Amino acid sequence: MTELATTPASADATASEHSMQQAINAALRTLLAEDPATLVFGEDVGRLGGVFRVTDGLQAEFGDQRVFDTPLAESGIVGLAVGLAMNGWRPVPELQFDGFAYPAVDQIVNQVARMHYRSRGAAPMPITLRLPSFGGIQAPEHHGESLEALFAHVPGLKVCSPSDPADAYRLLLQSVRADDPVVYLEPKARYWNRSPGALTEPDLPIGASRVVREGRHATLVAWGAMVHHCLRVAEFAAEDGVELEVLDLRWLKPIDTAGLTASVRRTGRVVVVHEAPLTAGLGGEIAALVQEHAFRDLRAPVQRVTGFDVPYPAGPLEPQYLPNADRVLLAVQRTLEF
Amino acid sequence: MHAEKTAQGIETGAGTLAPETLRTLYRHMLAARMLDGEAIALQRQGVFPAYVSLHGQEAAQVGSAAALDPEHDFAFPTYRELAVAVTMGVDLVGYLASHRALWHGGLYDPIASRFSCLNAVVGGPVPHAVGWALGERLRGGPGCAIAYFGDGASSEGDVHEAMNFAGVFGSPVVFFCQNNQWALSVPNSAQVAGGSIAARGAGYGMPGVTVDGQDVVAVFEATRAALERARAGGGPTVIEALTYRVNPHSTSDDAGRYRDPAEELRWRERDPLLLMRRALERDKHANADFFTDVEDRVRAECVRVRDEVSVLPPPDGSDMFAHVYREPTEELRRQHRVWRDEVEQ
Amino acid sequence: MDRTLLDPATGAPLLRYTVGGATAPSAPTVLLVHGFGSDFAANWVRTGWTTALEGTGRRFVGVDLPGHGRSPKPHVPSHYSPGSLGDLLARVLAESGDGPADVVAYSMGSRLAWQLAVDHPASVRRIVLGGFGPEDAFAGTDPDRLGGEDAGPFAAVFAAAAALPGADPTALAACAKGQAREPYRPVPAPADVPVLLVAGELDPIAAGAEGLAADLAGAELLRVPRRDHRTAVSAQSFKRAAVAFLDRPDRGAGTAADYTG
Amino acid sequence: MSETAGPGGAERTFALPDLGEGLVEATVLEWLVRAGEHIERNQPLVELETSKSAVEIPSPHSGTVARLHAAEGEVLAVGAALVTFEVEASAGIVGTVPTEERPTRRVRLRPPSE
Repeated sequence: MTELATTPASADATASEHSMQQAINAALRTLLAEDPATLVFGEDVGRLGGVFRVTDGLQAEFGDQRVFDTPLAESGIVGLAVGLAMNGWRPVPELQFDGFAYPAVDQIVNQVARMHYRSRGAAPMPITLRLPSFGGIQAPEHHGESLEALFAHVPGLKVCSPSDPADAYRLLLQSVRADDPVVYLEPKARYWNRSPGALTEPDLPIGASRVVREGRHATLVAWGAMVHHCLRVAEFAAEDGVELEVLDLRWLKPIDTAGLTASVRRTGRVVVVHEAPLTAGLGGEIAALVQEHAFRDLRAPVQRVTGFDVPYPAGPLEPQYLPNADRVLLAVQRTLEF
Repeated sequence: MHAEKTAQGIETGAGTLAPETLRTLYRHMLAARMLDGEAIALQRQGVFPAYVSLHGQEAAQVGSAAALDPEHDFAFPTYRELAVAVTMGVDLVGYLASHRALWHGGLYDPIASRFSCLNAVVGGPVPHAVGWALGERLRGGPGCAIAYFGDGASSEGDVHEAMNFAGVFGSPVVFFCQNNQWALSVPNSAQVAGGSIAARGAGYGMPGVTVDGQDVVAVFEATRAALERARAGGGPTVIEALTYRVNPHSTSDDAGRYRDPAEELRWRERDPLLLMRRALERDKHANADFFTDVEDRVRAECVRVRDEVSVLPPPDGSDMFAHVYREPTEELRRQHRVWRDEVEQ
Repeated sequence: MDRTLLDPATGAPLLRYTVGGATAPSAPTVLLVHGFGSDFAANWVRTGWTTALEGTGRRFVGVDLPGHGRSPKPHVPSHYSPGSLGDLLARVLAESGDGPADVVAYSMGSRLAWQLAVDHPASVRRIVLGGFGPEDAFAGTDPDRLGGEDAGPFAAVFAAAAALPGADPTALAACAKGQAREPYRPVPAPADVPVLLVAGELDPIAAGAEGLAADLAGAELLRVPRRDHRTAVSAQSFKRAAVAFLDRPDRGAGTAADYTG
Repeated sequence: MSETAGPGGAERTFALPDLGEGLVEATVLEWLVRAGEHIERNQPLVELETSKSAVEIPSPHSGTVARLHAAEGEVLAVGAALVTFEVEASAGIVGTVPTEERPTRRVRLRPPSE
């Protein structure tokens, strides 16, 4: 039978509006096109185009040697990436869901993060592990988790999470082109939202945060889907005459201490907002960095608004687990009243 | 009580290998045996904090490694593959530096040596071999990968995932299991369901070969056949070499707590070096002069390696920071400065 | 499923064909015969015919005629005579199905379907002849000078077919010669085989189809508006007319049904 | 295929594919669907005439036909827009697409006195 060739679904990098799903797809297309050593693989990423369709059309365009399905085994997928990297390839594996990264933690922590160190630099590990992450889509158990603190704690890894389509494009280009392993956390809840902004080359160094809304009364620090949430909260605050700055951290390792400090100098108050549970979450790390580097600029203790120390709950309870607008506003009020 | 698994055959066969090759295999086995002895001594002298002996497994390691194409193939060891390192010409001072605890992965270049870093996560490197082999095939290169693991590691999920991946992808890889009968203190009977690791190949769509791991020629032939098959596009093979860990698991282990010394004695009867020496003499491939000469040369080399590894300087503390990233983070640079200011003397 | 018809004497492949569509044992079979210079995929798959036939619960058998598509390409004109190609088609039907089959054919394929129905009436139930008329397509053509200038009206058809990727111009020339040696004759007509003629309104190759339909007992004719010899193939009205024609019960079908219970 | 903004779902525009054989253009013979019609993937979409043959193009999507970009008889270059579909937004295999509702609030802030 003759199969009709169709042009794969893709985002046109020059178009003015994209979803994050399209932007990441476009970034992978750019990366596959620019470097023949780049390989995209994982469960269902080939014919299906990934469970979130992020790899849609890539196999049709680049062939099943460069974009391929693997058996269902996360540790094997990451182990495969290590061997491919040792043979000169630039692997971009996808683990289907955050909760299924746990079976691969041994390979990620014991092998990916350490092979460069163990080999004294002889074996580079230019692996970018794409991980659909966080909650907000009422998914089943293990399909919504926040692993940033776990991975940020591991020497040898770098960790980032984009908050909007254009930045997702830039961050992925930067992650894959880097010669170190990067865990790239894709906020599932933001896959489908479109926003304007051409897809352009990275303009900030690895580790740089960015101020996505300026304000003078307090800084909200967030990443991933929480950035959009904090922008909404900032609109509420503005109705009350409170001007909140929103800092999109982008990189969770390394953390942009200079960017944090600069924002605290402007506002004197910090509220960290993350989905992950409170205890030993990155909010604690950020609070520590702020008090170490900007103690005298602080007008109030750093506040943390996070998920609770419970497993991510099932769908109907998710809105009560994730930081809502009122909890962030209350934390802001505490800093204003201190 | 477990049933001890012993490979059949009393003497090693000479097969079709040239006498010169047979003598080389013997020399590698002897070098590994003598260096192993030196390493055990170094541990007792306080130079190595610990050491894992490969005594008894020389034929399995040398026979498999000698079958590799040194230009194109790549080996993924665990931590007991000294004889593989000897055969592949790895810098042995750099290799033993790992056991001197100077650097976990050793101080040799794993990429240039085509012998990956020592790895203490047993089973962990096995998927690396599959990835390397897949990468080689994608590139159209001629190389094959060989993954070393033991009967204990065969229980690890990674080994099963790796075999399944290799079966699915048809990757040019040899899964080389040294079944030395004991996973630390646990015998095969309590470790390997079904009793055969080679038999697992069938479930992953690849041939499984059991070979007498004390017979260096048999191991060489089996590995060469698997590599030829892989190189020709025939996909992976699992080889189970039946051998024996004559010594305890490590210099910190007490095998007397879990196994009968008589078993060790029985296996010493099947010492791979003894078998090979007898075969060389039987077939008149080597005379007394050869054995005297090769022992002298190997001993001199072992002494050189022993002496050099003993006096290697400890690594600079800066090295802790040097290799974490290719592009170090600002925070790590800061911590490096803290180390310089507050720790370095 | 791709199959190969072999020469029973030598075991050499004669032509390749595809069996597809509905898999139910009761599914009626349609033999698809393509035109000169085309093949099964171009004539029937890419034009939507196989999908349409499968959608009506039919099984199809699509041949690549010798000299075309995936089939062997002999350079000897005698291999391409309508009689011998008709015999091959009968053998394909015998090998791939049980009982008489319907035939949908186009252009030169229609000429062969006619021959098949005349020579092997037991193999054929109903035939649909597309892009076909009683005029000799090779009239005025010198088959020995196909590549040259002033070779006649068929030369342009030949040139277009020979230029397609994968075409073997020598085999196609042999095919044209083999066909031209036995010009089409409306007599004898297939006995007891209902015929539907379909042609584009703008198809000169099907000139005279009206007269042919009038002369044939029980024949029907559809002219597809605004289509020519090339574009009529994919027309929906062609497909609909063919399916409706093939859907009609056999004369005597009731009796057959009575026999089989 | 390209995607553009669309309320409740995505619009996908299907461009004239390269039908092989070095095709650079094709003529629309007949549309087999109409705007507003819901069609299934692989349902016949359009008949095209190329320099070599007539072909029937099956639909690459299930969805509603939003717009046909060429009239019958019109000649289109490969890559030119052929038809735009409205396809339902896909959430992948699990989870929902979060609604873009404005969040609610109860807490009111008191600005700092400066």
